[in-house]
Amino acid sequence: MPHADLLPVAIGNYIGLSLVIFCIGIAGVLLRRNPLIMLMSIELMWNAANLLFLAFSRAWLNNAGHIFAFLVITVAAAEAAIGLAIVVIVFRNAQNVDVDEVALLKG
Amino acid sequence: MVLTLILLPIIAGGLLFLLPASDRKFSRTVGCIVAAITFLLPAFAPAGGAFTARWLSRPFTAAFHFDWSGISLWLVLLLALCTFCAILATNSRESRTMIALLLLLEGTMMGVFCARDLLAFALFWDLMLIPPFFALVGWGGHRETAWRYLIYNFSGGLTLLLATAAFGIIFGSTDVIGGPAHSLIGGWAGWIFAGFAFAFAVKTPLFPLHTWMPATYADTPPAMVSVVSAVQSKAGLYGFLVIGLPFLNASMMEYKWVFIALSLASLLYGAFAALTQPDAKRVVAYSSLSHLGLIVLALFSGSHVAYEGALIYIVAHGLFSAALFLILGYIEEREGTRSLKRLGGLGAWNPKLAGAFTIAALAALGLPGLAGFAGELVILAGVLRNGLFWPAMIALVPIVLASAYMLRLLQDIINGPPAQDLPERRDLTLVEGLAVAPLLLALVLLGIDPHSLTASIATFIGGLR
Amino acid sequence: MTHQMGVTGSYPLILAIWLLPLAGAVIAWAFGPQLKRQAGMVGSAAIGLAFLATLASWGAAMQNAGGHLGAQQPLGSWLPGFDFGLLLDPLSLIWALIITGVGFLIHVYSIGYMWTDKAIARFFAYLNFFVFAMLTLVLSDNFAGLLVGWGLVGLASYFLIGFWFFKPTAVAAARKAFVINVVGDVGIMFGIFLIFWKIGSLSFGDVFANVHALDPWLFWTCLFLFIGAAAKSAQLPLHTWLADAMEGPTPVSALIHAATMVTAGVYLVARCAPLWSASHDAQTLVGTVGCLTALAGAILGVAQWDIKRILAYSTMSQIGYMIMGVGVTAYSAGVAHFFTHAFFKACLFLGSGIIIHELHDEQDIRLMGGMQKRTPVAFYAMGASVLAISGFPFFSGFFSKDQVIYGALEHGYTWMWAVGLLTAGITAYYMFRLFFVTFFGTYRGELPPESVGVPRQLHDTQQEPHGSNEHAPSWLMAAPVAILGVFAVGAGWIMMGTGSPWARFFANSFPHETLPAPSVSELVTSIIAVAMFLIGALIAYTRYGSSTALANAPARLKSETEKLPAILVNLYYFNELIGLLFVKPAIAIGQFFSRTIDPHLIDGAVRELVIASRAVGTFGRSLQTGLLRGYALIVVFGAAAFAVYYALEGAAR
Amino acid sequence: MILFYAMAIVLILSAIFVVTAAKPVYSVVGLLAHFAALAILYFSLSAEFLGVIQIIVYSGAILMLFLFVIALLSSGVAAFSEGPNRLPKIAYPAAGALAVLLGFLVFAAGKFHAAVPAASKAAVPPVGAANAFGSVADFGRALFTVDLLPFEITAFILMVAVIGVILLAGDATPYVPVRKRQRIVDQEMREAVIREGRH
Amino acid sequence: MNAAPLVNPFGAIDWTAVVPLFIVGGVAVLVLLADLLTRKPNGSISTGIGIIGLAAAGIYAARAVPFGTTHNAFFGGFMLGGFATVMQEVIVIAAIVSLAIVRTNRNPQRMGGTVALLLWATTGAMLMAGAANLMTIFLGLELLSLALYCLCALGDRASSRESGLKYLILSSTASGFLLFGMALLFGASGSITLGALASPALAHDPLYWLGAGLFLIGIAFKLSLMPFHIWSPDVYEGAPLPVTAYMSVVTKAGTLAVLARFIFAAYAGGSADKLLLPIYIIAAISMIGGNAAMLAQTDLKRLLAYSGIAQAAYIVAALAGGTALGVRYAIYYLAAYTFMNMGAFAIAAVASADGEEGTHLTSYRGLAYRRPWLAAAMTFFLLALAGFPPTAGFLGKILILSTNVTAGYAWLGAFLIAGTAISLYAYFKVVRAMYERPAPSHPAPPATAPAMPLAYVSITVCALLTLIMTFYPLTPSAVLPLIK
Repeated sequence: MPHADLLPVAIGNYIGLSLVIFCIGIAGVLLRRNPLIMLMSIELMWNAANLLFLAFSRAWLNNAGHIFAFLVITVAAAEAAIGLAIVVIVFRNAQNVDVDEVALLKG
Repeated sequence: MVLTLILLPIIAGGLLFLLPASDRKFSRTVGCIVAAITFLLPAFAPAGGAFTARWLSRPFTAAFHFDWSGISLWLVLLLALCTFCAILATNSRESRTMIALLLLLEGTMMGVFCARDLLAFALFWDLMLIPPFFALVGWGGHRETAWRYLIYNFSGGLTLLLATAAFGIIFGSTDVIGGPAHSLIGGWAGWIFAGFAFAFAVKTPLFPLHTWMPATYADTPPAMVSVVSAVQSKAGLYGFLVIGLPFLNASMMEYKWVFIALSLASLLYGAFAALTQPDAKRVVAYSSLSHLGLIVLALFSGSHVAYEGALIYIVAHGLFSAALFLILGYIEEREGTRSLKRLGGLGAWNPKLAGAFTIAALAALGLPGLAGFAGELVILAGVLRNGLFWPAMIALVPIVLASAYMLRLLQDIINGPPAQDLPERRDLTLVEGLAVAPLLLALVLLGIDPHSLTASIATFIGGLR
Repeated sequence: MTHQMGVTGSYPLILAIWLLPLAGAVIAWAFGPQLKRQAGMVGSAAIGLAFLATLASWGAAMQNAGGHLGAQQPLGSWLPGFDFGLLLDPLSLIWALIITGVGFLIHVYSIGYMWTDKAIARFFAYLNFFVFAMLTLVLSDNFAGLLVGWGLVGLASYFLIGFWFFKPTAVAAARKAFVINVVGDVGIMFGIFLIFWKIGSLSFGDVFANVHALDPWLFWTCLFLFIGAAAKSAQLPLHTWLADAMEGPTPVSALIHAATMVTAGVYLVARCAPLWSASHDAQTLVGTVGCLTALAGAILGVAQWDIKRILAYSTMSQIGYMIMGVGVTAYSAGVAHFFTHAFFKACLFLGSGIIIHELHDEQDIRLMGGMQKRTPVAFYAMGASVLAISGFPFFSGFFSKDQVIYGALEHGYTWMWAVGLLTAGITAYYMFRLFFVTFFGTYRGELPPESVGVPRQLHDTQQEPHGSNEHAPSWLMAAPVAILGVFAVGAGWIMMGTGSPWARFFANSFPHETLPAPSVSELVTSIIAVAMFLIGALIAYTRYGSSTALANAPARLKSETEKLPAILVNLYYFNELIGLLFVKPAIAIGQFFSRTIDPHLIDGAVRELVIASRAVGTFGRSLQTGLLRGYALIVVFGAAAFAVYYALEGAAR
Repeated sequence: MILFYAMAIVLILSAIFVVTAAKPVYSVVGLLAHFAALAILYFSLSAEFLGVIQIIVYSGAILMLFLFVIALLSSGVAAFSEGPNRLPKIAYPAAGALAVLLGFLVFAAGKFHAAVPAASKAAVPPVGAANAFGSVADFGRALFTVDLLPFEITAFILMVAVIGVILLAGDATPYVPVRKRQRIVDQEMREAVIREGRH
Repeated sequence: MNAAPLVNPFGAIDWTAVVPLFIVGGVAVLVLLADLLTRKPNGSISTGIGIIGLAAAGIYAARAVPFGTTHNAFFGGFMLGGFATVMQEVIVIAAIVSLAIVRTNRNPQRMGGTVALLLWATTGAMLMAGAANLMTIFLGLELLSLALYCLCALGDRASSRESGLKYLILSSTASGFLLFGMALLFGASGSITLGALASPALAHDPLYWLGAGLFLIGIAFKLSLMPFHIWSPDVYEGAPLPVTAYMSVVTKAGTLAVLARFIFAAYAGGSADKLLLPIYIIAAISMIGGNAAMLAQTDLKRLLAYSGIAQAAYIVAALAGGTALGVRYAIYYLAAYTFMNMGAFAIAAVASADGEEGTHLTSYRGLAYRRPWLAAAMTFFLLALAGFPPTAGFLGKILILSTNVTAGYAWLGAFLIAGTAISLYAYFKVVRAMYERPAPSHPAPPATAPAMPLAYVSITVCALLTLIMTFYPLTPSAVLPLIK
């Protein structure tokens, strides 16, 4: 494996860790009905990817992963802003902040 | 010149939509003139004049290549004649729309019959489905039928498309119709053949792909169905003739027993089913299934004599089925029903109608001296001559049945005591008579002397080997 | 002998013979409304001219240049092997003479018979068309042309049987006749295919010169050709249409269903003599069928009451003789019987037509009686014809029938000889029965029909519909009957003796065989035949003609009607059998196809496809719950599937 | 190494907390912990700049945004509670799918050890140096040369965020409560189906 | 790579390659400024500027790079030449038509921002068209998506916001997969360029396979191939009509460009047939499922959403096998799809009554009698989508089929055939509705025809091009010289 000595632990650990976090994020999207928590779960997923980028970046000694992670953070910020704005306008007057209430479009 | 044949009807048909929907006379005049032009042009210049324009150079060569010489000539003439008669016979509330659709149908089908390129062939093949579809939707809203017609035939069109693409890839060019014969062999040939054959079998139709046909023929307005049954159904047979025989001969011979079996099934199935139909148009529809099965049998027999008979019968069937449907249209228009149980005794008051009907029905049942007989005789003689003893034997049964169901049709309508609850109507008008007269005349003439037909296919057959 | 047919070159007069009737038909059809009764003149004239042209062609037909017999006129070709042409040789000449000659007389008669019918022009158009078709049949020099004529006479017969198309019984009879005849056409067609397959040409000359190329299909060819002959000539088991065909006007029955068309089968077998001579099996088959038909028809004739039906079954029986004759290769005998039969049977029909006319369309002989006085012309002419058909010595039928019966013996078919003689007796019986019941005694038409055993309903439907009571000049009908009566008496004289004109006429037409002399001589045969005639006539006389019988005729007829065996009344149940074996199954199959297979099996399968696609659509729709988490779940499911694939595939490397 | 495992435990636990927390505010707190732990891991991977950014941008900006929205939505008349669960059974299939997903992902990843070829160890700059791998300078050079275009594009992305949020927030039309609206829609659909004649 | 020498960093950057992107992005700012400066907000000005800017960018893009030469900018991050330019043109044209069918009088005060967002989305899509490394792919995708979330949610109706929310959450989740996949690909290859993925060594790396799988999930989601299509019907229905039209083409075009590049890289690396098999399978599923799902739809936008699912799958089928001709025909079909689909949407925009987006099929009943030409044009476009001649859809299908045969993916061709057969029914459902006489009891919706000259122009142009492309196959090499 590349530069095993450069990493605190074997790269497989990073992959496993990020995979677990990634799946927890998916579980959040799947199971929670609060759109804010869904958005946060998505952040978890993206961050899991970021962690992986950085780990590989270190392993390959290629800072492209850093740049990538940086851009992901930027995009995540923009996405969170827009997402929260949409959540606000959808649920501003709603009784419950609950995505199950939002089902006009179907079929 | 050949483009005139295709574009003139299409443009004229399109322009007719600019007229007010209530117009009758002007659109009929225009329609007749256009159809007459498309008839006279090839009639007076049978050598044709090719038109070629490049289309694709990759992934295979394709061109807009059209010509009407050879076998095409007969189908072109048949089409123009049937269209002319159908337009002349059109006399409904919405004549303008019907005539426009008829012209569109003619133009698109001219494209099919004149195409020398498979891709152009496939293009017009799909296109010719649309006018009947609209005729079905627009007249009395036969939705289910319209769907069935479209779905079945379009499925065929799609496999045709796939097969054309494969053919083009394998062969390198689709500009082949009418060119030197070259039988495809190898693993792909079977699939390509399957694609073409499915399309042609649906269109013809061949058992068991025929179920769209009775309903379509019954529900389509008479003028339209006369062209559809007379000419459109020949597109599949024409395809077998000009595409199958020269280019997929190996596969055709490989699967010949499948198709012979299917054609015999069609022959018997159509004949038996026609025996019991209560609806006059359905009788003719099922009889078409039976008759066209005979042509398929001829095309798969491998016998050159049978091919000659097939061309005779293609034209003959076109003529008599067009005439039958037009006449049944007249009858339905007069009496308001097509039920054989209700109709009866029309002959007493409508001798001209009865006479025309009789000739057409007799041609359909293969009366010697009319064109249908010539086709049947030559086909079966050729089939047996190629050693297909049992197929020829079985194919004789439907001939007997044909006389039974055609006479049933004929007699139940024009003979017997006049139905009391139906109104007595006038006999055929001059225009109505003129609309069927050319068809009947052609039936008699071709029945007496089909030699010009066989001469033209003889050159085609000569090119096969 | 060589089998070259026709002297090479063209003989345009045949065209005149052939086309004159067609011209008459077209004129009568096209100008019918204008011509009205004059159509009858036009039609008769056309046939008369054709007859004259035929007579004028006698020499050409008899010419024999180097084995080429008769005159020929080529007509054109469809494609190689299908070449058309006309041929006038002795065989076709004799047919053409009968067709045009007897045809002419019947045409003239018809003018009177159809005098009051509105559609008289149409009638003559059809009649002329029939003559044209029949001439096509007999003049063609090839099988394809013969088949064309074969079909066209069937058509003409169909038209004429169904002439009164508003009568449902006539319509049904016409359809039946046509369909059964198509069965025959198809048989001939298949025979033609076999010939075309093996020989590659359809002209008589080519075929007869290469008979042995047909092996081993020779018998089959003959069989299929004979199916056509049997259908057209009402041989067992395809005979059922002939009696029904009596629904047509009486002259039609005379011309088509007695004199000419129904004998086309005889013509066909005679024409194909080289084929039959080469196939012993075919001889046996055809001889047997003819013989049985002769017997069966005669027996049915015994049990009929309708005057035309009696004659119809008689026709069937007589044609059975002819077929038997040509079948056992006694060609000239069979043809001879055709020749004489044409006269006496036409005469019988026309005579009965006079009676029917006189009685305003009554056809049941139980309601006749005493017609001797009312229709003397019919009485004498029919009397002569009855004697002729029964084989009274030196009347025409005597000669020809004896020739046929003796011919069977001569060719080794002793049982046919016996049956033929028996049938001759039965013939005498039923013909005299007809004769006595019709002409003798007192008129029973005023009696209530039930009193003579006529069921009421049956009686009403069997009338010929004529318009008014206006009558044509009586000679129009009487003269042809009288002429035919004369021929019925004398036509047989040309067949007398071994070197007769008849024998010389056909000297070159048929294959010759030298046969061992049979154990029973011709003279003995004749004597037995005359004896049979006497027995039959005597029985008929005691039952119907004697004064005791005539005294209480109505009661006798009634009791006899009731005592008739059911098998005869029901015509051996042939109609029922055909219905059971063919018609009902065909209709059942047709209904099964169009009501079960089409909508449920094929369309059902397609509909299942449509339903399946819709179900896919609806399933997709049901997944679209609108709930975000549900959507996410589906995406994750997809992702999981992807992950499985890629993990396994990736790990496998 | 201990650091990694410790942080891994923190990360997983905090992630589970984020997902399972009863209230979104708790989730935010969990997420904060998650991001902090991540930042620590980033440092250990010699990505100092990213670690800092993670704290500043994520924890500082994005999570604050979440908190604002939580405050906004739960203030006023609207109760911050959840309605009826319309997919009550989703947990089982979701768990199944997740298990499959995770299981196979880990399964494949587990094969990774032997698969990747060893890269050269040469030219590894010392960690912590000004120009070292993961340093701001290293990062910046790459950002303005090789990855300049992505960097430029982020400008558009941020602009989209700004303009989009302004436009969205400016939309004052109220959202019709779902259930009431649903009835109307259902009614319309029914009528439409009747008019269509059921096809 | 970390020690890349700093020699003339801007030399390999080549700004000319991205000028079209920046024109579009810049014009968006211009639109905002113009919107700010005009006293009374007027949507026409915004759309006008937007269209002009897009046209300029389109023309520049066509002229900038000679066709056929591969132009590598930003250190392999952005590629021009090849199909990228054509994809950009398609995107620009779709954006222009989308702007042309915006109902400018509906929400004048928000029009400037909306147009700007649409232009930025276009920038993102154009970036995707040329993106050659994972980073640009991701950014292009996110720029496009973020703008679209806003655009969707900006509709007048409640359902618009819902669609925005659904789109955002699902798409972000999918982006998570994409991102994770990219991380794994990066981990496997040590590089973020797609070119590095072409290494044959990678074919044996499970990490590469896993990364490719997750990456393709993201791609499939954006292409809305089944079962990752689940978002698109709802979003298409909820979004404002012009945005739906825009999404239906631009998202697919951009994503297809990425997919094409990925496929080429994969085929260069070997074992791509197995690597991409799932994509082909879900393309096949989409051909059947998408078309079948159309049968059950009663809303035109939903119907066209499903249609788009199937159509995208056709294009994927063209790419199968990674042949050069395949890409050519994928582009041909994409262009054809653009014209027919945009034409259909333009008609929907024109036909819908004022104030209400009448996209339910019932509102099309009897259209042929109210607006015959419009109905005829709609029929034409639907026929084209169904692959009827004489339309580009017909020729496109032929070309795809022949590609499938050549590339050894005839089974995809068979699915295409089956799917098309099903689709016919659905398309003709609309046609039939238009040609049915409206029931007298159900009065026709008021035929208000707001002045939308640009929309009519679009319809005409789309129809003409759809027709002409049948007879004169517009391949890039045939068209681009015309612009120069």
